[in-house]
Amino acid sequence: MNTVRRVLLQGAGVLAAGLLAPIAALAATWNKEAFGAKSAPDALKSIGATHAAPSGDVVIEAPEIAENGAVVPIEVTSNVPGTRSIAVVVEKNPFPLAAKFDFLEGALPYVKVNLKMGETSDVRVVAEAADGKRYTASKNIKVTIGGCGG
Amino acid sequence: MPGPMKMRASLGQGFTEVRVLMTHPMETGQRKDPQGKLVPAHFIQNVTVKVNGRPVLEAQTSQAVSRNPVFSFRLKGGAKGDKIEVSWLDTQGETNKTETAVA
Amino acid sequence: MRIRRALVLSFTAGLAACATPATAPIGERPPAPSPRDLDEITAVLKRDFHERGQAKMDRIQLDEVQRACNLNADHPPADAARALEQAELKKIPFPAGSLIGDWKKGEKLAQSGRGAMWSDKPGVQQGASCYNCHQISPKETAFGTIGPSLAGFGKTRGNGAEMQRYVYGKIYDAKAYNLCSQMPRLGSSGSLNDEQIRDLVGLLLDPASPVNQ
Amino acid sequence: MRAVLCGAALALTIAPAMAQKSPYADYQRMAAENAPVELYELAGEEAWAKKQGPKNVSLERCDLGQGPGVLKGAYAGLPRYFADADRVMDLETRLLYCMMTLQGRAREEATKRVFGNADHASEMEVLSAYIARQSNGMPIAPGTSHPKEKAAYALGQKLYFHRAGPWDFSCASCHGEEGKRIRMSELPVLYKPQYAGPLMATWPAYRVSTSAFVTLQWRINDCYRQMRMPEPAYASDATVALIDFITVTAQGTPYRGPSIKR
Repeated sequence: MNTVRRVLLQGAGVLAAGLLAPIAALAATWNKEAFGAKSAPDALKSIGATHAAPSGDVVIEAPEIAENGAVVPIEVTSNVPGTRSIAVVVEKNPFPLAAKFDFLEGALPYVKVNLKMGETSDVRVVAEAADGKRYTASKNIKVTIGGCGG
Repeated sequence: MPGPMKMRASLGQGFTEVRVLMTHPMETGQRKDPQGKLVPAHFIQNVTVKVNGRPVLEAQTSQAVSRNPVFSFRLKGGAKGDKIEVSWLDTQGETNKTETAVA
Repeated sequence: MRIRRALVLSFTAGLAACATPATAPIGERPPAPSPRDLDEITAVLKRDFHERGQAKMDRIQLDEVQRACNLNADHPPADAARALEQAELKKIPFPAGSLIGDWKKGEKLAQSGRGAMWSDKPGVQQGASCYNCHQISPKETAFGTIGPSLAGFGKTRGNGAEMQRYVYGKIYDAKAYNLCSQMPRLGSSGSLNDEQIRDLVGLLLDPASPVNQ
Repeated sequence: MRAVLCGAALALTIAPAMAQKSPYADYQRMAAENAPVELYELAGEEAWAKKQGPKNVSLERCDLGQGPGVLKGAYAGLPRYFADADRVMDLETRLLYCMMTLQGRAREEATKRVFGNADHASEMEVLSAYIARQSNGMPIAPGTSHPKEKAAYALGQKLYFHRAGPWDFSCASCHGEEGKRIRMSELPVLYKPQYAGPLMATWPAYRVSTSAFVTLQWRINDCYRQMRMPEPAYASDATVALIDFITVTAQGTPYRGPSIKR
């Protein structure tokens, strides 16, 4: 257990230093390239979603306007048959890929999560079908400044 | 030591709804503390959901997930008493998990 | 002194005329407090509040303007209000020459909601809180609506010496122009200095400021 | 196409003052559904049962107005007059009283850290979360008949409209007129039931902008900070009176907290 922990810590240290080193095999996968991408096109490319087809089967429920960017609730449902994964990309965030969910046998392609948004942005969701095809939808969410600023 | 987690799993129409709360700072690495020093990045990277010991959902997450993450998932079918386990792993190698039975 | 007596008298007369209860029913504004009510409230504040950081206990003492506005629910008799406004106006130290400062610095001040709180460092964390209540530059869409829109202010009103003086004075002491205005007296309260107020004048009046684009 | 969309978006940004329904309604509903308040409720449950203080007892015998240890509906019935203390008390003031009497703790120790932060919520905050939850669904019904309850309401109302301090602010300077905003935040007119009701139905709350759980005593304290006033003492008659005034204005509204705030 201690060894695992130490290896993971080293992995995190390397990650923080910005070097490319594979995280120990014992750790769960975390797509460093995709999560490290600094633009939406790069992030989409690294998850193979550059040519994702717009689809009404990818349903995003989120507020049009958020009172605070620190917590923006987003609910995603994929009606794409055989959805294997759902990725959520906040296009204007410094690191646009926010999360990726892989659904194994037994889970429905649905997730609800709170995200941080640095500014008003399109939020893009990419669903991956069983055959590897990608489908996408996006929604613009406005982030506002409130309060006295004290 | 990681802060507490809280989970609820309840039967819906043909699915099981799982809602899980995690105590975690989810630091982006871009925030400054009151002294003006950058707070290093520290966030959950992996979340795994298991039903009766079998993984059904694996999530990779970034610093864009809000502090004290709240996730809702839906599992196919399900029955009262099914054992749901959710665990996480963060950038510092810290982990935590919680278990509940479907109610 | 005479002003104060006049205000008190006008209130007392009002009280005798309608004998209003001290507490308003739910959902209604209460009647203006009596001088005794004001003393009672100040005594409560003295007992229950304490100084912290730059927020000292002298801040709970009411000046003539605050007394007049409190005693008359922000609608003092016109004559008394005018006299107090004149007295405030006399206290504004208008500088000579152009009052148009650096609008870019003005914009920063207008954006900042800091200053004068117990949590602020005196003299360091100063802001003017303008956007909290006013629309100003069209680039800033997150603006408040307690005060009127100031968009295009210089373009529509001109920026001659008279207008510069008015804007400077209004920021320095809003109560010199409208006794019970909700706008703080940013100069007389010591929250902003001369240079900062000029920068704000620049923000509103400089033709190059985004406000006037 | 894009220009049309942008125009519509802009209209939405400017419209809130006039809109019937708040543009933030969807945000507030979804954020409330997805709020991490249960984490604080869990911690509060532990704090309620934790033996501490010179007498080494828990708060489980604390009488919040419905009898010793009764939590159901207790929060919805506060503030109210307590004969044992001969005072009107809100939840936090009453908890402090129980800490001092039941547990034998000194006021100074019990109030040393009443307002926590994102990393570490305070004992008062987690207790408030836990106790408030047990009034969820019940109508807000503070005490209004005892002379001291009437006096608290009257004092709160006077304080609400009292202008003072270097910036000449009263609570009503910002919360006095309908349809106004500070930046993009809509300002509830808290002396009117239609605004006080929905607001008081959701305190205490997880505050998104600071990722911290906050209470009504904190809210009043922070308003006075931003009004540029000196600091009100925690659980003082002044803060209790303001909480009482707004809660009485909100009476009858079903309580649906603890919830979430901007």
